[in-house]
This record gives sequence, C-alpha cells and structure tokens, in this order.
Amino acid sequence: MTTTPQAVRRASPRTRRKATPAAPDPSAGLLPQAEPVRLLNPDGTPLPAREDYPEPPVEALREMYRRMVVGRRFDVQATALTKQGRLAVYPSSRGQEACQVGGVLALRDTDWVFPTYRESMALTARGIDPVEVLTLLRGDWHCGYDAAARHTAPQCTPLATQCVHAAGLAYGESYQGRDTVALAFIGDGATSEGDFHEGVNFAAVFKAPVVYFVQNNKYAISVPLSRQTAAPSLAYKGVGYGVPSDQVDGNDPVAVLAVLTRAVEHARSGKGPFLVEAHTYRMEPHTNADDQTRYRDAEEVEAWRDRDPIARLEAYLRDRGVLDDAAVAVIADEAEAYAAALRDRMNAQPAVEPLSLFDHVYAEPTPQLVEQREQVRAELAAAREEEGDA
Amino acid sequence: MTTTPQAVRRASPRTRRKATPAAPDPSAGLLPQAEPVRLLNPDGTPLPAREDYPEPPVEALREMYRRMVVGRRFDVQATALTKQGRLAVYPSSRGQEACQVGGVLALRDTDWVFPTYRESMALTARGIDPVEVLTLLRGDWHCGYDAAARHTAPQCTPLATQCVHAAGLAYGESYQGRDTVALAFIGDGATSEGDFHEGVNFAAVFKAPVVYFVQNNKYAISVPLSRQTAAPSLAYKGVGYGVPSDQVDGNDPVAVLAVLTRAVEHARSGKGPFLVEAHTYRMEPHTNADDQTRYRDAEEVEAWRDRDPIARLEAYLRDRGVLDDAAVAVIADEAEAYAAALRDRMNAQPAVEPLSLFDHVYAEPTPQLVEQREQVRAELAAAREEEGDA
Amino acid sequence: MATMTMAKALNAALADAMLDDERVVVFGEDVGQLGGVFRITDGLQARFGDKRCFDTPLAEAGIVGFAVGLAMSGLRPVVEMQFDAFAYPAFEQIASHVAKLRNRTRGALSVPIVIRVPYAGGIGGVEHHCDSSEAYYAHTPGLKVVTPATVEDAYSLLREAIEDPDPVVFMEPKKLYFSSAEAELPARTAPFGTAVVRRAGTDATLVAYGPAVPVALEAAEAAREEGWDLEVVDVRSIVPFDDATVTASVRRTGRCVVIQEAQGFAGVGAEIAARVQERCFHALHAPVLRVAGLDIPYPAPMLEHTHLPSVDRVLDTVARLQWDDQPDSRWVAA
Amino acid sequence: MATMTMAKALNAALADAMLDDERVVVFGEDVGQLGGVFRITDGLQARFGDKRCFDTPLAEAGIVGFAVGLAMSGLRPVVEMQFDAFAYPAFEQIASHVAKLRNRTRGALSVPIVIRVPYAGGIGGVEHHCDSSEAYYAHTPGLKVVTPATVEDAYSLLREAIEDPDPVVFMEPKKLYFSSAEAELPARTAPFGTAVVRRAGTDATLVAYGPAVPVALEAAEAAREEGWDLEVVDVRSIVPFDDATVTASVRRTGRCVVIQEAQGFAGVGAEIAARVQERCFHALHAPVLRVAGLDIPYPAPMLEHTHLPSVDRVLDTVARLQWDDQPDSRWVAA
Ligand SMILES: Cc1ncc(C[n+]2csc(CCOP(=O)(O)OP(=O)(O)O)c2C)c(N)n1
Ligand SMILES: Cc1ncc(C[n+]2csc(CCOP(=O)(O)OP(=O)(O)O)c2C)c(N)n1
Ligand SMILES: [Mg+2]
Ligand SMILES: [Mg+2]
Repeated sequence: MTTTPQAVRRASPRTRRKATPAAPDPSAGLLPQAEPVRLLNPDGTPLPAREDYPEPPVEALREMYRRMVVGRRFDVQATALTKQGRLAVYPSSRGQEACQVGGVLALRDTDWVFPTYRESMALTARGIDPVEVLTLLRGDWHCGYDAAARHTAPQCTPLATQCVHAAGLAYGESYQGRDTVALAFIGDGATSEGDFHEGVNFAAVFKAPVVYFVQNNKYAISVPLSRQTAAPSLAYKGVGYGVPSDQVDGNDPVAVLAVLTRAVEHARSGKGPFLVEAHTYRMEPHTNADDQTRYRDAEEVEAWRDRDPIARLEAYLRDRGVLDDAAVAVIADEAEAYAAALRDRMNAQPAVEPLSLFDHVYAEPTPQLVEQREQVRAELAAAREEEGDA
Repeated sequence: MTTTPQAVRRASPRTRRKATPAAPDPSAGLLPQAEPVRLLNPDGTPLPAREDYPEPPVEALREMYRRMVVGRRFDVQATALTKQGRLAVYPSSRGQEACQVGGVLALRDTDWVFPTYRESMALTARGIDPVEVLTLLRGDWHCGYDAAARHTAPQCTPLATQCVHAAGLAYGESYQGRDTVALAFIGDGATSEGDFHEGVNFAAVFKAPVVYFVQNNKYAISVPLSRQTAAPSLAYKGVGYGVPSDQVDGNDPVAVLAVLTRAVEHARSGKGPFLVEAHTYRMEPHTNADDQTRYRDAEEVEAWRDRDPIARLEAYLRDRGVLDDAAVAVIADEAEAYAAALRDRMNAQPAVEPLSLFDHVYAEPTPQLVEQREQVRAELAAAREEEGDA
Repeated sequence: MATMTMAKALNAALADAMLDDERVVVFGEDVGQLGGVFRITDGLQARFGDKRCFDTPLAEAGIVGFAVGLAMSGLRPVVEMQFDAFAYPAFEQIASHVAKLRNRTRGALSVPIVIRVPYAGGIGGVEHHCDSSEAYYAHTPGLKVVTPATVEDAYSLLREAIEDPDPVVFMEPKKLYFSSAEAELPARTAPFGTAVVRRAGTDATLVAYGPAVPVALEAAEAAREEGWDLEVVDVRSIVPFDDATVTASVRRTGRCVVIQEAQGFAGVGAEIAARVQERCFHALHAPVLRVAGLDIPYPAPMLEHTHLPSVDRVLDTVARLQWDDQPDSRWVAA
Repeated sequence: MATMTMAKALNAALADAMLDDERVVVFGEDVGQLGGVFRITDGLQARFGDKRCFDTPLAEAGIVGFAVGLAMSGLRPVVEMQFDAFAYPAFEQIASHVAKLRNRTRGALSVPIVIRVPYAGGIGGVEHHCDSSEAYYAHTPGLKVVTPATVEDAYSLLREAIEDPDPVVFMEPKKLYFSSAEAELPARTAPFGTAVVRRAGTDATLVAYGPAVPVALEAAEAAREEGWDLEVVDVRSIVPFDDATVTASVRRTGRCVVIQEAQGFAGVGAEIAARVQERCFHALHAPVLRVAGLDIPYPAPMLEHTHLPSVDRVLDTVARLQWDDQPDSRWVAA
C-alpha cells in the first residue's frame, strides 16, 4: 500500500480550494413547460398570444384547415375501403389531424419526413397520391410512393427504428452542406423502444437537425400510457439527451403548427434536435381489425369529441373572418371529390407482376435468384398452359 | 364534413371552462442536484453535514476503507498477472474503489448485484473468492462463482443488457414477497445502449426496487463522454422515466456510500428505482491490452491522483481518530497477504475438462450433443493413445 | 372430443399451465385486456389477475430481458412477441443471455422461459408481419425450438415448453391459428425431440414443419393421382431434432423432399437435407431436394402465393426425384 | 510486393476507398483516435479528419440505423461492429431495414453500406467475443455476405464491398488479422460470387471459408501422408454463392467435406452440403460430410481448441468418405 501516503501528500497542498459556487440550473431550456402549449380553447376561442410561440400566419392556418378536412375525408374513406375488402387493414388517425397535417406543413418539400404506419393523413397532406399512400395496405407492394423524390421515408412499422434513420439522414444532409430538416413521427408506445433512445441520442450528440414529434394518443394498441412510462410526460425525456423539448395540445392546430414551426427553425438553425410531445387521441380503433371495446369505453372516446381539432380550427377561422359557410362548403366539396376519386381508383384491381419479386432484392439478382426466377417463370408458363387447356 | 358543425355545437357549452391553474413542477424530486453530492473535500477534510444525505456510521466507513485497500491491491495484482500471462486480459478499476466497494456495502447479502466486466473489485468486496472472480479472464470457464448462491449475476459484457435483468429480478423478488433490492452497475458509455433505456423504463413502470449505479469514468474505452451524451449529466436521464436521480462525487467514499444507502432505502421502501451517477475516473487503461496514450494524456490522469478515493478516506478516518498508522499497516498487510495468496493460487494451471463443454448447454444434452460428445471423447482417447505411443 | 382452433388450444395450454404452476407468468404487448392481437392470451388476465398476465412497455429486448430476470428470481415467464420480425430487437437478449446463461454459470442459473413467436405468412399480412425466423433461433445453441402443426400438438408442445427447464422459442404458425380439429384436452402428444409420421407412404418422404405440414399433406394426397405414395414427416421439434424418425423414413422410401416456408438459403431445411443425405446416402435413389420460400424479403400480400411453397411446387420437385434413376438434367448441363 | 498482415490490408482498403470516393465515411466504436481495438481504422481519422472517420455513441442499433440514414442522404457508410456478438443489438436494423429497404421502395432508396464484423475465435477471447455469426446474415435476403481468408482478398473484397450498390456484411476472421503474406496493393482478386480453388487435388474437395480455410489447407497437406490428394475451395463469397466452382470441383473429386468454424446446426455449411449433394449426386462416392464447431455456446479460451474444427477432426472426417465404398458403419447401425 505504498500509494496512499504519497497520494495524501500530493493531495494536501493543491486541494485546499473551496467547492466551486453552485452553477446555474443545467436543465434550463431543456425541460418542457409544465402544461401543454395551447393557443386556442377547445371551442376555438383564442387564448392570449404568447412570446415563445407566435401564432402562424392566418393563410397557413387556413391551408392547414383545408388539408385537415381533406385528410379526414381520406381517412374515413380508407376505413370504408377496408369494409369493402379493398384494403387489408387501415390504421386510422382520425382525431390526430392537427398533428398529421401540422407535422408536414411545418416543413419544406426538401425536408425529410419519417412517417409510421399511422401517418397516412400526413402523407396525403404532403401531396402524395393517396393510392400510392395505400399501396402498402392494399398489398400490391410495400412502399407505393417514390420515397427519394418525395423526401419521405417509407412508412415505418418496426417501431422507433425510424428515429435513428432520421438522425442519420439529417446529419448526412448537413454534412453535405444542405439545410434539410428531418421530422420523425413517433407514437407514445414506441418511445419505450431502445431505438428511440439511440436515435434521439445520436441526433443530440451529432447536433443533427431533427424534430422528434411524439403523437401521444394515450394508447399503444390496447396498452395505456401508464404502462409505457412513469414520467411526468414524454417531453421530459429530452433533457436526458440534452435536447430541448416541449409539449403541446395536439388537438389545437394553431398551437401544434406554432410549436412545430419553432422546433423546425431550431433544428434548421444548427442548434440540433428538438423533441415535441403532442397530447392527442385517436378516435378510431388501432386499426379496423382492432376491438377497442376491450380496453376503453365509449365515454372516454366521446369526451374527446369536444376537442375535435377541425371544429376547433374552423370555429377560430370563422371568428377571424377568414372562413365562411361558402368557403367551408368548397373545401368540403374538394374533400368529397378527393374521396370519390380515391374510391374509384381503388376499385380497380392493381396489376401485380410475380417476376418483379426478384427485381429489387439486390441491384442485380444473384445467380441463386436468377435460378429461382426461372423456376417461377416456368411455373407461371405451365399455369397459363393449363388455363389454356381448360 | 358532417362532423364539424355538430362537434362545434357539442363543444360550445362544455368547454367554456378556464384552463386549469398551472400545476406544480412535475419534475420536482426527479432531477439531480446541479452539483455532485460531496461530503469530503479531495484532501479528506469534511464538508458541512447535510440533511438529505446523512453521513454513514464510522464503522461502515472504516470497513469501506479496508475493502478499498484490499480491492486495490487485488486490482494491482490482477494487472500483474496479465503480464505473467496468467490472465488473458484484465479491465482494471483502480481509481473507482469508492464506487466498487460502496456499491456492494450499501447492500445486504440477499440483495442482488449485477456487475459488468469492470466490477472485479466489487466482487471481491462482496466476499467472492478472487480466483472465482478471475475465472472469466483466466479463461477456464465463463462465470467462476456461484451466481445463485452469491446473489450476484455473472459479470455482464454485452453492455447495458444487465439493466433489464436487474429490473426483472427485482420485480420478481418483490412479486414473491421478498424485499430484495437489485443494484446494477453500468458505465457511462453503456447508457447510450437501448437496453439501458428499456431496463430503467421497465423498472420505473413496474416500480421494481433497482438502483442503477452509473460509474461515469469519462471514457468508453477511448471514447470520451462528450460522444455519449449532450445532456448536462447522465443523472438527467432519470426524469424521462419518472425515476428520481442524483449525482455524486464518485471519488468521495463517504458521499458515495451515503447516496447509495439512500438510493437502496428508496428502492427497498417500495418507491421504485433510483438512478445514481458517480463522477469518477479509471486510472489504468481500459484493459491491460489498451493503449491509452492514443486518447488521453498523462497530465489528465495525473490530475486525478489528487482525488484518490483511498487517500481521501484514509485522511478523513485518521482525522476522525478511527484510523492510525498501526491500523493502516494491519490493513496493508492483510491486502498483501490477500494478493500473495491469489498469486500463488493463480500460478497453478487450472484443470479443464473438455467433455464438460456439453454439460450445461441444456439441462440434458440433446441427441445431437450426445453424438458430438462421443466424437470428442473418441478424439481425446485417440490423442491419449498417440501420447502413449510417443 | 371437441372441435377447436389451434388458437384456442394454445390459450388453453397457457391457462392450464398457469393453473398448475403458480410460477407461470404471461406478459408482453397487448396480452392483457386485449388478449393478444391473435387472442392467444384471451381471458387470462381476467381469470388470473393482472399480476399473472400483464402488458409491458413496448420494448422487446426489455420483455425478454425482464423475463430473464424474472426467471432468475424463480418464476416461469411466458412472453409473447407480437409478430416474428418484432422479436428482432430482442435478438441480443436471446442469443447472448437466454441461450447462454445456464452454460455461462455451469447451471447455477437457468432460464426456463418460453418465447412465443407467431411466425410465417399466408395470412395476407404486410411487411414485417410474416417472417419465418426459426433458423435464427435453431442456429443458436442453448435454445430449444419447436413448432406445432396440429391443434393437439399446439397444446401439448406449449405445455411441455413451459415445463421445460431450458428456454424454448415456441414458433406458432399464424396461418394455422384458426385451423380447427377434433382435440381432447389436456392432450399430451409426442415429447420434444420427436418427429411424427403424419402420413405413411412408400415412394418418397416429405419432411416438413409448422406451416409447411398442411402443404405436404395436401401434396401427398394430390400425388396419388400421379401414382406416388408419399410419406409425410412432421418435424415438430427443430431443436432437439429427431434424426431417428426422419432417417428411418427416408431409408424406407429412398427419396426425400424437405419443405419449409422460410427463405431457403442456410435455413433449417438445409440442415435437414444435409443430415439426411449423410445418414441415408446408400438408401437414396435421388438427391434430397428442397422446397422453400424464395430468397427474397417476404412479399406484399398480393404476391405472397408466388413466394410460398405450393402444392404444385412440391409436386414439381417430387417429379424431379429421378424416378427413372436418370440424373437431373439441370445439373448435368451445368 | 510487400509482406503485410490482413489487418494492414483492410486498413489500406479503407484508406484507398476514402481517397477514391469522398462519400465514404467510416464510423463506429473506438474507430477514431484509437483506430479500432484491432487497429483496422488506424490513422484514418488523422489522415481524413474526424468528419470522415469518427466515433459514435455506444449503441450498435444506432450505428447501423445512422448508417441507413446517411446512405439515404447519399453517403457510403462503412461501420465497424467491435465484435461479432456486439452486432446483435443491431439485428433488427440489419434484418428489417438494411436488408429490405431497396426492395421495399422498389429501388427508390438503396443502402450501400458495409457492416464490418470481426468474427470467430481462435484468439483466446472471452465469451461474446468469438461468435461465428455469418449464418444469421447469410439467411437474410437482401444482404451480401463475404469473408476473406487471404491478405489480398481482404483488401480486394473490402474495396468491392464499399463499391457495391447493396449492403454487405463483411466478416473478418479475427484469428487471421495478424497473419501476413506477400501482397501487391491495390490488389483486385476474384469478384463477389466467385469461389477460388486454393489447392488443386484429385481425391476429395474440402470446401471452407474464412477462418476454416487455413485449417483446410493444413489438413490437405497432412493428408498427403495418408495418401489423399485433397482439393481446397475457398468460398469467399457466401452470398452470392458460387455453385459453379464448388460443383465442378466435387464432380471432379467425387467426395466432399464442408468445413466451418460456426456451430454446425443450420449453418452455412449445411447449405453448402445440401447444394452439393443435390448438384453432384451422381458424382458422389460418399455423402457430403461436415466439420463444424460444436453446437454449444463458444467456449472459454482454455477449451476453445476442443470446439474449433482441427486438422485432426478434418482428417478423421476425410477418412470417413467411404474410400472402400462401404456405407458408414455409424449410420448402418442406426
Ligand atoms: C418493434 C415492434 N414491436 C411491435 C410492433 C407491433 N405494433 C404495431 S403498432 C403498435 C402500437 C404502437 O403504439 P404507439 O407507438 O403509441 O403508436 P400508435 O399506434 O398509437 O400511433 C404495436 C405494438 C411493431 N410494429 N414493431
Ligand atoms: C453491446 C456491446 N457493444 C460493445 C462492446 C465492447 N466494449 C466493451 S467495454 C466497452 C466500453 C464501455 O464503456 P463504459 O460503458 O463507459 O464502461 P467502462 O468500460 O468505462 O467501465 C465497449 C465498447 C460490448 N462489450 N458490448
Ligand atoms: Mg399511441
Ligand atoms: Mg466509462
């Protein structure tokens, strides 16, 4: 034990200094506000304007209203298509329109969106052909739209994995001198996955311009938020990564757009990622195949009707005098036409080409795949012959 | 768009209520203090006593000193054994003695410890035979001690995975009516792994009695903390799980034991997990095989000598009059004897039985393994014969 | 005797196991009030309480690692992975801990847990919901891997899996969940490590497991028209594997086709083919052939039938078993 | 011509690739200042700056998922998994995204990334540091899987992997890192999808890859004393696999032993054995035999030699290739 004495000797002189004076609160600027940001009351009457989250221009809000109305009509139509067997399954986001549309309106077309299976409305709001949006659920291929051209990743099913992709994409873009922002949608349940942790942390460490947008709709299929976290709210996860965070009333379209706009500016200005938690609610079952009566009662759902984001924004815009019956009717007609066109196009059975299964496994099929393709080609030919004979 | 009007109508009457008054800060009691808890100055002189972390009984501190001294001597010996080729590799924790010993002293024998490869000193401090502690690194088997009997999981190499095991074990124990606490050691780097996130979150949601004890020694092999997190400190991760957290000067043995004691009480009293971050430093390379000159300079290491935890505690205990030259000498001799005995026993080549490879893959070997065991048995017999002939 | 679905038999196995052994706890995503997306845990929470059957945070590594800890405390966890591909986040916990803990500790600790994995396709599921992942587990020493193809096996193998002292990855063929059959519960069929001849035949042996078994049986029926009398062996227990039954059958018939739904390359079918040709070389009139899924990511619903081993594909392959004892022209060419 | 280690050749391949293509970025754990625990990235950060070669947070799913995002932005990430078993946390990212993204998007997005995995044992490493994990990747459609056994192949295959438009899991046999040979860089050897005959022989074919290749060559040398002239085929490219070269060799020799270090059950060797017996049935004088690691978790250092395919084990197996054209007594009994 020779080290101790000398260590003590060494220690003595230098360490008589006082403990450094208490530093300022290190979590300052990283914690969310205790209450979700709100700019409109549920009935659409405005709350006092606030410094931190200036209200978006009214034209933007009007456009937001339009896309929310069309989005909801699309969503209702998609659910109807499942009943007619045109879609294998459909996860509705009715009730989450403010988040779905706000998440997209806050971005430029050159920014990247990382949607989940829940984000069909966000995709239509982004201007993606609704039939291409539904390709995955219709079952003729996986991703129906051109992800590269639309700067929109394929809808992600393996939960939270997109959080890491968004960090990488955003960092890669800035690394190459582009001011792209990536916005990753994620659900409340998915925040429990390790990839949420790793993704947000990578974004924070590399100061990647990402907005992590948590739509806390209170359920992961049947599992309530209380089984996902014991935290005061999901927005409190940000500080653990050094990521500024805030929470917003997800059914207040004005607040959602205001908060996301600031979050996107924060990211684009090189300050790194921002975490937003929106408190919202899905009015429909998890998917058309889900039986929600097993885990929540009608009253709970009913109560949320009072917080309908579309009614809320409509009331406000009418109040502001930028929306009247005529305008509402025009938008409603547009939504109807949109849905009708979708219905018609979805009635046509899509053409699928079995041999295309081999086209994109690799840039060039391996010899083994070429062999298998020949086998399938032969099977198809034989089948056609039989049909011919028949 | 039939829903909107009626939604508005419904909305109006019920939603005239005011926004609820601002709630108290939801993060209260979950955030760590801005400065690491410290009860001794680096030179061992005491700081003012504090309400939140009462000083542990002096006998406990004296015992802590003893185990730290023996532990360091063990650690030095183990490093020496690598030079003699008696150990394949050894990750030293010299400099982290306060954490290694404090983490164990705060627990009962019936509590469970989840150590990493770094925790050799914690294991010896727990009274585990040092040769059994070194079995893994000597290479005659994986885990050398009886994990069940010692309530000590095998040293965990896949980083952060033990965080989840600790949550499960602790929950399972309380589920069965036992008041066991689990303490999981984890490094600063490993907090970046998804399993840290999932483990702490499971513990929080199930209120499992776990203490997550992060030894932040500033490096993950060569990677500095700044590449692991942008958070003010790792202790700020707790609030995101609703887990109370604090940070402590990991080279202040009195503070480490005080903080861990409170953390363990918190867990045992049914309040759920507690997260402790200890700021410390490893004085040796990551392992004997590591070349630390590639990532940190000698001055940095030197500076930490002034914060030697053993010297610090020794000075304090001498000051308190519970330790004198004679007592120090006795403990030093004990440590020498401990190391000498270890050296001798490690000089003997351990007996290994090739056929034992098949004994514990399953409770009963599969027919395939029986077949393979017979093949190996035949090979060994043949080899013996050849030797015989030779 | 009552007619019931495989889903119901699995549910009954869980209920009976929980009844017989207090240590059995069932958890995962949506297994509580919802009863699982396939309703395999239906009613368990209501019957046994939310401490015996409960929902967890949404994190598969967490679920499996939590089960490891619970097992260390003396419990017998049965966890559900919601779908095959959603077990991948738990791969490290499965490969590095579940499979190895007993061995690492020389038996001081064991991991008697069951990881239930609804797997394979044929249900029109979208991407990530139809993977056949059995080979990943079968290739990992320390795990047992079983998969039922009948209603009674579903019950019996699951009961045995829960009683087994070792970790069992229990692969449930989704497309068979709602297939029903007469079943007498509590049924106890052949134990782990036993393959079963589902159909006796003399001309060739079809070796299959899980979702491929019904295909094999259908093909054997259809083959009669072609004048082939095919034997069908249901592997049931991938690890441990029953060489004796498979080998005996192929020695009798002299020809063998191995059928699996998973992509073929380095799959379980490759292992079976390799074992059979080694053990039956002198009895074989033709090479052991394989019918497997294509070596592609699982296709979208409208294309899955092209991917899945079909009765036609099996028959085409049987036809290549060199009945004329002439070499396969495809390879002579090469 | 200069003598160099495989480690140096890999390092040179990374450096040359970074020099030739600005889009190439190298990252992972300890790959920066430290140059990787095996020094494969030694000097890259100093030479190309800490934006081209950098350390990341300690999270493998994060590393691989981050690479996916970087690839989407147009870069060419090369990531290092520090050891085989430490790639398991990234399994979901690899199986569900890296392997599938091109296919899911009909080629709109691709993932030209290289995942470097130091694998296998023979270096006295402790648990979790010596797994042979190649089969997990080879069984996953959408991934290419290659593994060098020579110094020049290490350079050439890594360069090709980085240039490849598809994701490549690049398996580096740890025990060969510091084996050295004469090498002329920049070497370009046979491309992906090509196996190479390392030693010509007439009596039997030993098929091996990665760490098993030197064992096969040594065994072939030793076999001369026993009077056997063995051919050795180095697979190199597991996916895509070179049937032509392997099949041609076995047709010439009429006997085949497949050697792999990984646990045998459902490994790559099973696939090779299954393919060979199907394609060479009429040329085979004996079943295709396999020599593989035992079906156990990788053993502690002092016991690894019992686990690893040894020259003796290979020779014992060659001896069982029915040189007298008599059935293998072990199976006749059964
Ligand atoms: C890794 C993984 N595990 C499980 C699932 C199955 N799954 C699909 S959606 C879902 C619930 C997700 O809940 P949340 O994240 O809150 O999103 P929401 O559906 O509410 O929008 C689950 C468990 C999955 N897709 N991926
Ligand atoms: C999942 C996983 N990835 C990588 C490694 C390799 N590795 C071993 S120790 C280490 C650094 C760990 O640093 P930290 O968590 O700070 O603990 P420390 O070694 O400093 O005590 C790494 C990367 C591992 N063991 N497990
Ligand atoms: Mg949700
Ligand atoms: Mg560290």
